Amino acid sequence: MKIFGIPIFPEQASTFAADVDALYFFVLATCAFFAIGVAVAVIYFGIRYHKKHDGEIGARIEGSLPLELLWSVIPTIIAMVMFGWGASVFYHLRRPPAEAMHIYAVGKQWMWKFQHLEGQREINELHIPAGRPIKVTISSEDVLHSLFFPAFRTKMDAIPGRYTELWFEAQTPGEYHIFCTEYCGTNHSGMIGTVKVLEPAQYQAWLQGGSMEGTLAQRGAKLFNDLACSTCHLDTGQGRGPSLKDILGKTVDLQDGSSAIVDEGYLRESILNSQAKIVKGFQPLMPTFQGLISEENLVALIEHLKSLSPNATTAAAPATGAAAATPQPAAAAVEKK
Amino acid sequence: MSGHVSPISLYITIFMALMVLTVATVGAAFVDLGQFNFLVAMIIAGFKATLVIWYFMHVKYASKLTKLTVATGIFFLAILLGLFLVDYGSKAFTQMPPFLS
Amino acid sequence: MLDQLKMPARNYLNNGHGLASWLLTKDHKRIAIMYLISISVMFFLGGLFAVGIRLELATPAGDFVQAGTYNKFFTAHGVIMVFFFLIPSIPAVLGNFLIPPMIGAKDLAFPRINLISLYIYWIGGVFTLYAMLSGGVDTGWTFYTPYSATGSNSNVVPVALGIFIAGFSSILTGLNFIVTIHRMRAPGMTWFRLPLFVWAHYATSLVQVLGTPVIAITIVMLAVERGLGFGIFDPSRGGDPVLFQHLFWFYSHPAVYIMILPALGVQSELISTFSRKTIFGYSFVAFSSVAIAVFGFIVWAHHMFVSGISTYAAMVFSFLSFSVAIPSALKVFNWAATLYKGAISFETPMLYAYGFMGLFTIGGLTGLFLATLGMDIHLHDTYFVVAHFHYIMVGGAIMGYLGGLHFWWPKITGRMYSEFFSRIAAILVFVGFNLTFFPQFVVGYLGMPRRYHSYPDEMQVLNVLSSAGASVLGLGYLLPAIYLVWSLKKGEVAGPNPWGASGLEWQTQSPPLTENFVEVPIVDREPYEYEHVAAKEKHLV
Amino acid sequence: MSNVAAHADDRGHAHAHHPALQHHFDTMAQQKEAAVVGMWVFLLTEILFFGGLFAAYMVYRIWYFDAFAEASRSLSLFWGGLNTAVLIGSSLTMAMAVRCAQTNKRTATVNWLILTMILGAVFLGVKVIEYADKFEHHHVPGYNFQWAAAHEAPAAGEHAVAASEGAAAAEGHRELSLTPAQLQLTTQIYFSLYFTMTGLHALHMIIGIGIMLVITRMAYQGKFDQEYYTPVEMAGLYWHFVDIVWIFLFPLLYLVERHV
Ligand code: HEA
Ligand code: HEA
Ligand code: HEC
Ligand code: CUA
Ligand SMILES: [Cu+2]
Repeated sequence: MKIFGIPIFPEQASTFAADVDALYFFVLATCAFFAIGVAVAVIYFGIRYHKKHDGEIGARIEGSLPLELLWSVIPTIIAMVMFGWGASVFYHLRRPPAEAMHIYAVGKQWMWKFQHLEGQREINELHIPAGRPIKVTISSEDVLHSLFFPAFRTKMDAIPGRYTELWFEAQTPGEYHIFCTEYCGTNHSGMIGTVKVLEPAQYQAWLQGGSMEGTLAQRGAKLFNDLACSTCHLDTGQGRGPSLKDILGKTVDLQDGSSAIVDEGYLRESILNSQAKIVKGFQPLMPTFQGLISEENLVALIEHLKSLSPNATTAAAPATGAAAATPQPAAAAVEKK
Repeated sequence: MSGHVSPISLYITIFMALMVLTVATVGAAFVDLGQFNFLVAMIIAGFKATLVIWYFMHVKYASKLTKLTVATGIFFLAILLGLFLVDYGSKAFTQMPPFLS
Repeated sequence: MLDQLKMPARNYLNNGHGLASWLLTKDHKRIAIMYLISISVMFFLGGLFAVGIRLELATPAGDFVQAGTYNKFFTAHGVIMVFFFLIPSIPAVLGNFLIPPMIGAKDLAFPRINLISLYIYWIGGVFTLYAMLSGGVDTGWTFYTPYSATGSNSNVVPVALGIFIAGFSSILTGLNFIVTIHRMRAPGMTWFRLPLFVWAHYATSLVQVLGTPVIAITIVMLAVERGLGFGIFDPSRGGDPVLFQHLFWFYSHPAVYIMILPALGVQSELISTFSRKTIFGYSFVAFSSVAIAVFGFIVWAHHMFVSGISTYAAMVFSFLSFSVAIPSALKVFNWAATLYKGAISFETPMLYAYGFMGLFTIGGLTGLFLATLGMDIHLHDTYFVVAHFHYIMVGGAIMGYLGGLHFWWPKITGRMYSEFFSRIAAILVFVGFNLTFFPQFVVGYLGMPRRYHSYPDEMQVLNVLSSAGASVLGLGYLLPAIYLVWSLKKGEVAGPNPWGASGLEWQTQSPPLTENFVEVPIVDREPYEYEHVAAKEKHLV
Repeated sequence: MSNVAAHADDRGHAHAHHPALQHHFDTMAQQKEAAVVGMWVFLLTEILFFGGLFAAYMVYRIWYFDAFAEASRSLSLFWGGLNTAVLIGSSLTMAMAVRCAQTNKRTATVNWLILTMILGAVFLGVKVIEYADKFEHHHVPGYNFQWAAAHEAPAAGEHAVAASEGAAAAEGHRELSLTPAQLQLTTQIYFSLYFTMTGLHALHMIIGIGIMLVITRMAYQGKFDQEYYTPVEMAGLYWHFVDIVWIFLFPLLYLVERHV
């Protein structure tokens, strides 16, 4: 729900969403009733019984047992209704149906790794079919995390040394947030992702390896995940490596004070021999992928990186194959600073 | 105005009782009572503690307020341990750490 | 009439001069003043970190400070505000100052322990601040394991030990109050003649005495794990990280009642005084404080609904959580009823009392959302929780504290502050507060997680509102710091009872004598009787 | 409470203010009651302080019962039993010290206090012996922790006896559900708790002995009489409390499962 284009209510994308929201509106209405009731009473008394002259004192009313009973019994009853309703929703949330499809999630500082039974692995991205109950078994490799799908109204902590689980049934295809909601260290806020709810048919296609019919850039995107590039290069810029979004055509400042314009050659060099040019403000952490990535894959990767910069295609020089692997400082680097 | 002075013989008796109970705990530990070993040990320890509190610490002769304070301590300790058990007692059957199962 | 009022020649402020007469004093009133100064410093320090947080969150990208720095900000903010500001605030300042005169005693039962607890507080504060400034910690104020036991940095232990030390200050204050209230009441001051402020402090002290040792032992366990390599909470050594959460919340949930109960006590005094009417249902309000304190100990795991506790335990604790709502409801309704047929006036303290009424109610009621199981799954660790607790702690406890401070300021210093500026400040605080934290309910339900250094773009507008509100709020807090200090020299002389209040503390001079009273008063009246006061007031005018 | 003022008058007539009466109290009785209640409230916090540890102990004992049983058998019943007796004895001597203070026997008070401190020191001495033994067997949690070493691979001849005893005991064991690797992990939890609990208990005893040193000096100087002996009584309460903690620690740590 949006007001003036600002979302003020989360999307309802799972079967729980309606349940939880109904509960929410019930509690909201009850609480609003009490809050507004108290406010109105207090303001009314404030005006009606405003002190009129010095030395005036209030009437001596010590209290009233019936009233006390009334306003402790009524809230008690209401509270029990809230508890009962909340508990029943909760019970439902905690009992995955037996036929649920099974997915594993592993939390790790600072990424979510998902694994489908069919073998697909994803990082910070999860593809699921709509209209099927899905059970996610959660564990952690290091500290506490918490897997949160706001659009599905469910979350569960990831606890090292133990398995926990949650389940949901997504209904509306679309893309929704995944958040980590248990504080887990520096990049806690970078531990986010997207859950992609697909139509069942689309999901089957995706399972069959979307890369087959997928474009090069899509294959590159997959590689970007499979080679774990995405573990360091987060779009938010908070990974261990710089964000690669909209990077093409930009001028980057390097550690040694010089700078370079990003083109395909620079990208390639950065991948194959990352130590050659260290981006300012980062550690030389990135492994060299020389010999680890086949040419095809390299191309796909670069294609993917380019696709991350939709507005900058014209600025990039054409890929020059192997030649580009050698540094081109004179051509590309423009002294600045 | 000074507090109640207990006879020395009482102190000696309590001391002897405590020693006997200590021997009893150790003895009980060597008898296989299954689940009840722990219970017996705790009951004996609780009894010993009561003797110390009641006679050595003069709670028997102390004001109601002091007695209430002691009771409060035990009550909240019971809340602490009891409600821990609400979670761990119900979890133990369902979820052991995986590296143990 | 104003000319007749003079500052009393002899009072606790001029009974001894020089630093030593303060640092070595055993007078509960001077100790309270030193606490006042210390916690004010801590409040502004904690507020500064809040400014950092809100600046960062003004834009979705993490651009103002780095993620690690941001995490240290909210940790410092939480730790300072909770352990070094709010927990000592009302008890150590107003409680310390007022409990003895309210019950007709010359001092607390253990004046030396009172002074020691101030020093302990200072040591703990210096310890924590030093560790925080020399590198900081980024665990959040909750110190969850295993991150705090194995991750983060080695400042965890010194900061936690600082909290451990400060905890003993809190314990000793509570111990002192309990014994004082039991054993030092003036003749005729029966339990049911005690001001509700004293009842509230009695309940608070119970929590301090019973809860704080558990956080102390938890910190010891954390320290031996981190420092000596013991295995207690670390799962890689067979430990259970959730155990830490149980132990932590066994203290920290009751601790929220250490923060709010004294404010509830202040509220009762304000509502009664400014409607010149006895409290409606005195004994219910009095016992509800104790009930909140006791029930507060059986609900802690409502912070852990998604942390892997058993489904059964979650149900039990959710059920129990609603038990605290009933005594709280009693209080709210009784205050409202007190206003009925009162003689109400709106001096600054009453403005705060009105603000408190609304904000505490909203804060408490949103606590019910969180206690409701199905919903907490969605709301846990989102900004909804942040909004909930700021509504109670800032909107409730700080409003209560400021209301109390304005109410008793003439008693403490003997002088009045500017009524004009203080009303402006009260309104600024109310408006700024709502602007800051109301949007957080919305953004919380939308799903924005807490402790996030950056967030999705679509949530920016609500966050900008919040940041804007925080600046108004900051201004609202800055004002009192100025006009209250100003009043010390230039304020009008207040006289013993400027508000026409009924408590025993108003029957002695302001500022009081070191012994509080010229002779031990003998109480022969019920609490909150305004007939006598009004008669006197007329006489004066 | 209502006739406090009257009390003050009574006393004023009877004899002059006792030198130990502080200005904000009306009577010695009020002052003493305040101290006793204050001390008990303090002990209340101590109960909850150890309570947190007991809670942790309880949880792991449920989870890792076999490891706890196994590890607890490695403690020496002799030393543990001896210490229990010593501590109970010291409670008796402490009670006697208070009694002598009550009845205004100065030298006897001092002597009983000294005896109590000696017994406390004996207890701590035994603890040192036990701790040293743990160090030797790598039973101190941390990076050098080794569970198996103590039982399976005795380093030298002197351990042979212990080892054969261990083996004999092992035969009688009901079957353990834990592998050596799991034992290594979970016995460490036991020892972590063992050291934290006994360490904090020992720390309390050291503090107690410190307090008693001061009080013994005061008693020696004749600061107490049957009107005013509150410090002795307070020290006594504290010491008895420490004794009670041990009364629970002993079965919890030494007697988890001895019958096999
Ligand atoms: C002063 C502080 C304070 C106070 C008083 C409270 C009071 C309450 N709190 Fe709050 N709370 C916090 C401070 C406080 N809280 C903090 C700091 C956190 C977060 C900690 C962290 O994770 O960092 C938190 C988190 C928190 C959670 C965990 C959320 C989560 O992390 O998922 C829950 C869940 O149940 C909760 C519930 C409650 C309840 C039921 C009350 C009740 O006591 C409220 C009672 C009051 C009322 C109900 C209002 C008055 C009543 C009426 C007007 C009548 C109508 C009543 C009925 C119809 C029943 N709180
Ligand atoms: C008593 C407790 C207390 C108080 C008073 C406050 C006061 C404030 N808090 Fe808080 N807060 C907590 C306790 C408290 N907080 C806790 C426990 C947490 C959780 C920490 C954790 O997750 O570990 C938290 C977390 C927290 C967050 C969430 C951070 C996150 O999860 O990422 C935010 C975000 O907006 C926030 C904001 C504020 C603001 C704007 C104020 C304002 O009320 C502050 C107003 C004060 C000032 C502004 C300073 C004084 C004024 C000046 C110096 C004048 C000059 C300034 C200006 C004009 C701007 N706080
Ligand atoms: C261990 C972390 C890590 C991994 C894995 C990693 N990188 Fe990097 N990457 C970095 C860091 C750190 C930098 C910045 C320092 C530098 O230039 O070497 C960087 C820089 C880059 C740059 C230059 C960016 C700029 O702004 O100029 C590109 C392009 C790049 N990486 C692509 C990749 C690709 C493609 C992969 C996967 C095949 C990958 N990285 C895997 C850490 C990593
Ligand atoms: Cu992972 Cu937060
Ligand atoms: Cu709580």
